[in-house]
Amino acid sequence: MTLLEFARGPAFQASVLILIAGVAWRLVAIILLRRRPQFAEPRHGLPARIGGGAATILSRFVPRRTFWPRIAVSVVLSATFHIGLAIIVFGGAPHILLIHQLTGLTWPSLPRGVISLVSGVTLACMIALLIRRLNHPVLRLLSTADDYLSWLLVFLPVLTGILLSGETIGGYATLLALHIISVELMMIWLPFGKLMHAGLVFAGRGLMGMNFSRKGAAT
Amino acid sequence: MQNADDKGNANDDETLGAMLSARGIGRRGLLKFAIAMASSLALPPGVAPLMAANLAKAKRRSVIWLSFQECTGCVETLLRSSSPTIDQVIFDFISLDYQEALMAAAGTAAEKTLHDAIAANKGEYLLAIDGSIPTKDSGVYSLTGGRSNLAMLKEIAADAKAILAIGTCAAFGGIPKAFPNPTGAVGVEDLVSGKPIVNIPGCPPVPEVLSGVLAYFISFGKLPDLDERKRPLAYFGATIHDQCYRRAFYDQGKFAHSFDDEGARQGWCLFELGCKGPTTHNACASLKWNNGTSFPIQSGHGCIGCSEPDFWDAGGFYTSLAGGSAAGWRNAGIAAAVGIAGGAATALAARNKSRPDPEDKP
Amino acid sequence: MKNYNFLDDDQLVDALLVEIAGMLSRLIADGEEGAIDLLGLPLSPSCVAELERRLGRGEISVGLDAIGLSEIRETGFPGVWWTQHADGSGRVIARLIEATTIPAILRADVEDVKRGQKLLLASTHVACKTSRSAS
Amino acid sequence: MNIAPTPPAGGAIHPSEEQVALAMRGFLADIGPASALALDSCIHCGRCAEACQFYVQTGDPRYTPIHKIAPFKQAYEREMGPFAFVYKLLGLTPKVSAGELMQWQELLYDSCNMCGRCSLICPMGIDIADLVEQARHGMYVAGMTPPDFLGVLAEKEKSTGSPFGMTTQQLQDALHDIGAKYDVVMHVDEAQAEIVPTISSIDLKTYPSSMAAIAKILNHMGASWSFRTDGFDADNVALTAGDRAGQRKITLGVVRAAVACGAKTLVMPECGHSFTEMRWEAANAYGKNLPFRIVQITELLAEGLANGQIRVNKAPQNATYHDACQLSRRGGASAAPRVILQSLGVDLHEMEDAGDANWCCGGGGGVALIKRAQPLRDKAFAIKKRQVEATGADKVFTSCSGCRQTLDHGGKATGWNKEVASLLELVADNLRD
Repeated sequence: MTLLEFARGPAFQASVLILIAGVAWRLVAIILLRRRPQFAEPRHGLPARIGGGAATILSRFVPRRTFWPRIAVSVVLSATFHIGLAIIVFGGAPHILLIHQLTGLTWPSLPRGVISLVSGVTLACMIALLIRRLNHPVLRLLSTADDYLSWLLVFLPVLTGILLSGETIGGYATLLALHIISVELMMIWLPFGKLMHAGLVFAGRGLMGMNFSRKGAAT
Repeated sequence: MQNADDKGNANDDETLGAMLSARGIGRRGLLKFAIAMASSLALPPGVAPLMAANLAKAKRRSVIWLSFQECTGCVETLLRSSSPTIDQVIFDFISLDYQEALMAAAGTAAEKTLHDAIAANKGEYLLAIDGSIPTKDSGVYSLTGGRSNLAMLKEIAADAKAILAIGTCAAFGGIPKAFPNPTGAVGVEDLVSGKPIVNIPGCPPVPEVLSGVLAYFISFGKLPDLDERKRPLAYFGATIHDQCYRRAFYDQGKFAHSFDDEGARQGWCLFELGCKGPTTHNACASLKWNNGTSFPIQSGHGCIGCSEPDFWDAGGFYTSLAGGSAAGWRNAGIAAAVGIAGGAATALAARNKSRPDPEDKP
Repeated sequence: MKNYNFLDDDQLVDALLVEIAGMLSRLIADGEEGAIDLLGLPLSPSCVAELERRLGRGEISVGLDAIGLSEIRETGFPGVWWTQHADGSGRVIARLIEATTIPAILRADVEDVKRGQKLLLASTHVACKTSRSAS
Repeated sequence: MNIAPTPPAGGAIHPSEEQVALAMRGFLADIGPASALALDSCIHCGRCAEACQFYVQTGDPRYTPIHKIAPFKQAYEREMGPFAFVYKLLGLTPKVSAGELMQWQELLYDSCNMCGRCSLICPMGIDIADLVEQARHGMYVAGMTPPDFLGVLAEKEKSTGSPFGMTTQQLQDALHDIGAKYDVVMHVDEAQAEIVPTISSIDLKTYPSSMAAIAKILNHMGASWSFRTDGFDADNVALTAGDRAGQRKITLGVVRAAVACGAKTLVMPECGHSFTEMRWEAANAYGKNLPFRIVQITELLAEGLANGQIRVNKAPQNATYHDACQLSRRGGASAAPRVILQSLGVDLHEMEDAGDANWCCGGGGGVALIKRAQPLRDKAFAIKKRQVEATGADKVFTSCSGCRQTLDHGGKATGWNKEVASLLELVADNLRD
């Protein structure tokens, strides 16, 4: 079995299963914690609260104007990096192909030049974010091993993806295998660390939006 | 090839230069051959005169060709070149002393030829092999004259100057080795050690590669530079993808999505249709087939990666390289159930730690 | 090799012409001959045609018939030769640009000359019909 | 759950192992899906620091809001997280130490107004202010509240029903004295009343005029109303201290008193936290829906102005309005004060970030009751001062006595001459008959 076969076969299957089990575990372990009933008369009805939750999911993508001057660097870097990742994952031809083969869904891909450019920008943003994390006093205080591991596990797929598309070092098969394995490592870690925020962000914002809408508070 | 055989061993002491002159091929022809071979082997053009001079001084080289667990496709391919091509000149340089499919002799006469050739050229002959070698049950699945391929290889390889493993079966085991590999087939390099081996994989291999390797070996007395899989770098150094004339479409993200869509008609990249070009090392895209006429991608089909180890088991021919095999709904369901059960157990344990009542009661 | 798609024909041809000029300067300085194997380069047919056009034709054009036909001709630039070899089936097996005062393949080889001389002498002493058997 | 009967209000002493264990249990006591989700989704982006007045003013990274709950989060990750048992097994989540608890006392109390500005900036939607409140509960049960007013007041409130230990008789007397002094008819402990206003001890002690103002307005409206001395305490210092039992006791006292007189509307005074507590937690403490509604005084005023029950003269003046975090951002009552100011013809010069994104005065969340926190509080106050000055207004209105007091004190400390006034009193002073 070659490295590529391993990456595409057992490793892929194992990482998908770990991802599914881990995500289910984490979500259920949170959802089933003790809840207390709320008896206070809400300011708004349920439809408005659901609307508030949905609105918060969207509105928190862009911070309030008053916060911008102090967090612009953080917002621009992380937004660029996240949008870049989304473009690469959902716009790159090989990725669409994989999704197509797994789910039957497909859509047009972006030109390779665009993906290459976006990959470069994404990589640069990630490096800048790491440097920031290593230097900013607040981030240094907050950062844990999870932060650095998660960074690495996202960085590696981007890096190997760039090397793969340029075929700069090593053969296509080796780079492809490394790229796939790096993604699989990320999938395996996702349920256990901060990468889980990819899903929790929507739950967290939605729940806050609903709770705050209940109180009529600012979201 | 028959020519080479017809001539027998009469001219064995003669140099190749003299022999060719006698046949009306002068030194200009030899130099031209050397130029073509240097080009094919990706050697600098300046090497050609030296190569021609070496060839002129060289003696014909005895070649013993053994066919093991194979389909004769490799031999067919080498014979199918239209005459007279430059590649066939190479057969004037060798003395093909044993080749079961081509030789007139049969039975004990053939056996005798083989033993005579081995005895006469001990340590100097080239051993060419096509087909894989069954190893299961002492190699009983392929026999010649009652002897297993395994035993023959061991014996004949011992006195060879170098070994040419021709075709994917001889090089890597090929289709016989594909799952479930009932005969325990393997390639030559899995059984022979301590001898120079050159693999010329392909199902079938590109004929020009064999010509180039032979010309190099006869000119310089050694094998050309090889990659980590013992393949001549000059022919296997780049992937099909790297040399493909459709590469520009890949770079632009223009892909055929099916064999009859607009992209396919426009000749766009076949990556999505399962082309294995990016992972396949071979010279098809540059040398092409049938005297440079075409190659699979040019005729609209993706590369199937036939020159790579285990190509038969490396996913479907029409499965894109980007694809992976999903875990299946059943396994996914089990994983989700495990996760839900574990998560629920954790949550229930955690509930005991939170306050059951809003009041801080003892 | 990887990025050839990003160069257009003009850029490639210019690059080759600069390389040829470099070979000529070495030829002038110390008599060093040079050659470019065009088949070894990933050039499109249109690019080859453009290169051929830019080089032009010079004073000499020679046909060679040995294991197929070959054409050796000087380009519009003295010392730069366009050499194209085909095999018996007409397929091009080598295409070179050579920087040399005269391509080596045009010179008669000593061994060939020796053989020719024998044949020549033979042809003076015997009848025409028997002289042909030597070939 | 065994809670220390009377936690030492001091807490300056190094906490014992038993206290640490109590804190751990206290931290976990209220964690439900929402808190777990919040704790699980933090990505350590550090943006909350940039919303916090204490970090912005000092640049000290320890004042990063999410860092202030570190021991609380650690307790969760060690004991309750989805994979807590694995981390515990691998020794990746150590116990919270006594020393850490000591260190975090300052972070959880002195340097957090629970103003919720960080909750507004968090890209993950984490309500950090709410987590701080839960973390304070753990500190309280371990007897780790600051050795200061906050702890002392909370204790007194729990045992007597008022932070200042006021008896029913004393309160009745005080209310009647105020009625006499300001010439207002006072309704106290009447058997039936539709509207029941609650009382903030700050008002009682520092701004008695505001009690007169509310009486005057309710009389003007012709309402059936009454103070109830058997359940009046709107402060709920217990809430800010983290005392769940005390918080519940105070809250239920107010609810039962209102139920007893058949109230339809319970009015919360000019106070921030008390509104949050009563509006959203009283029903939960009561265990079912309340038979009356709860409004903050500005909401009642805006409502009365709108339906004509309250009629006012114009009082043109040049002023700005300071939002109480708990009423505007956290309480959803940003609009009412502005309606009132408009009705009175006040020329309102809004501060930068007014409304939802306002900055705390610096005293919220009980910080005003911690003496040693004053230097820090003053730094937060500097923002407010700068913002008020930038508006060019002569006067600052607010509808929270806590804010009013902090602004008064801050103004005095820094020789600031801006007048800080109550919105309630403004209305009371300009009623038109």
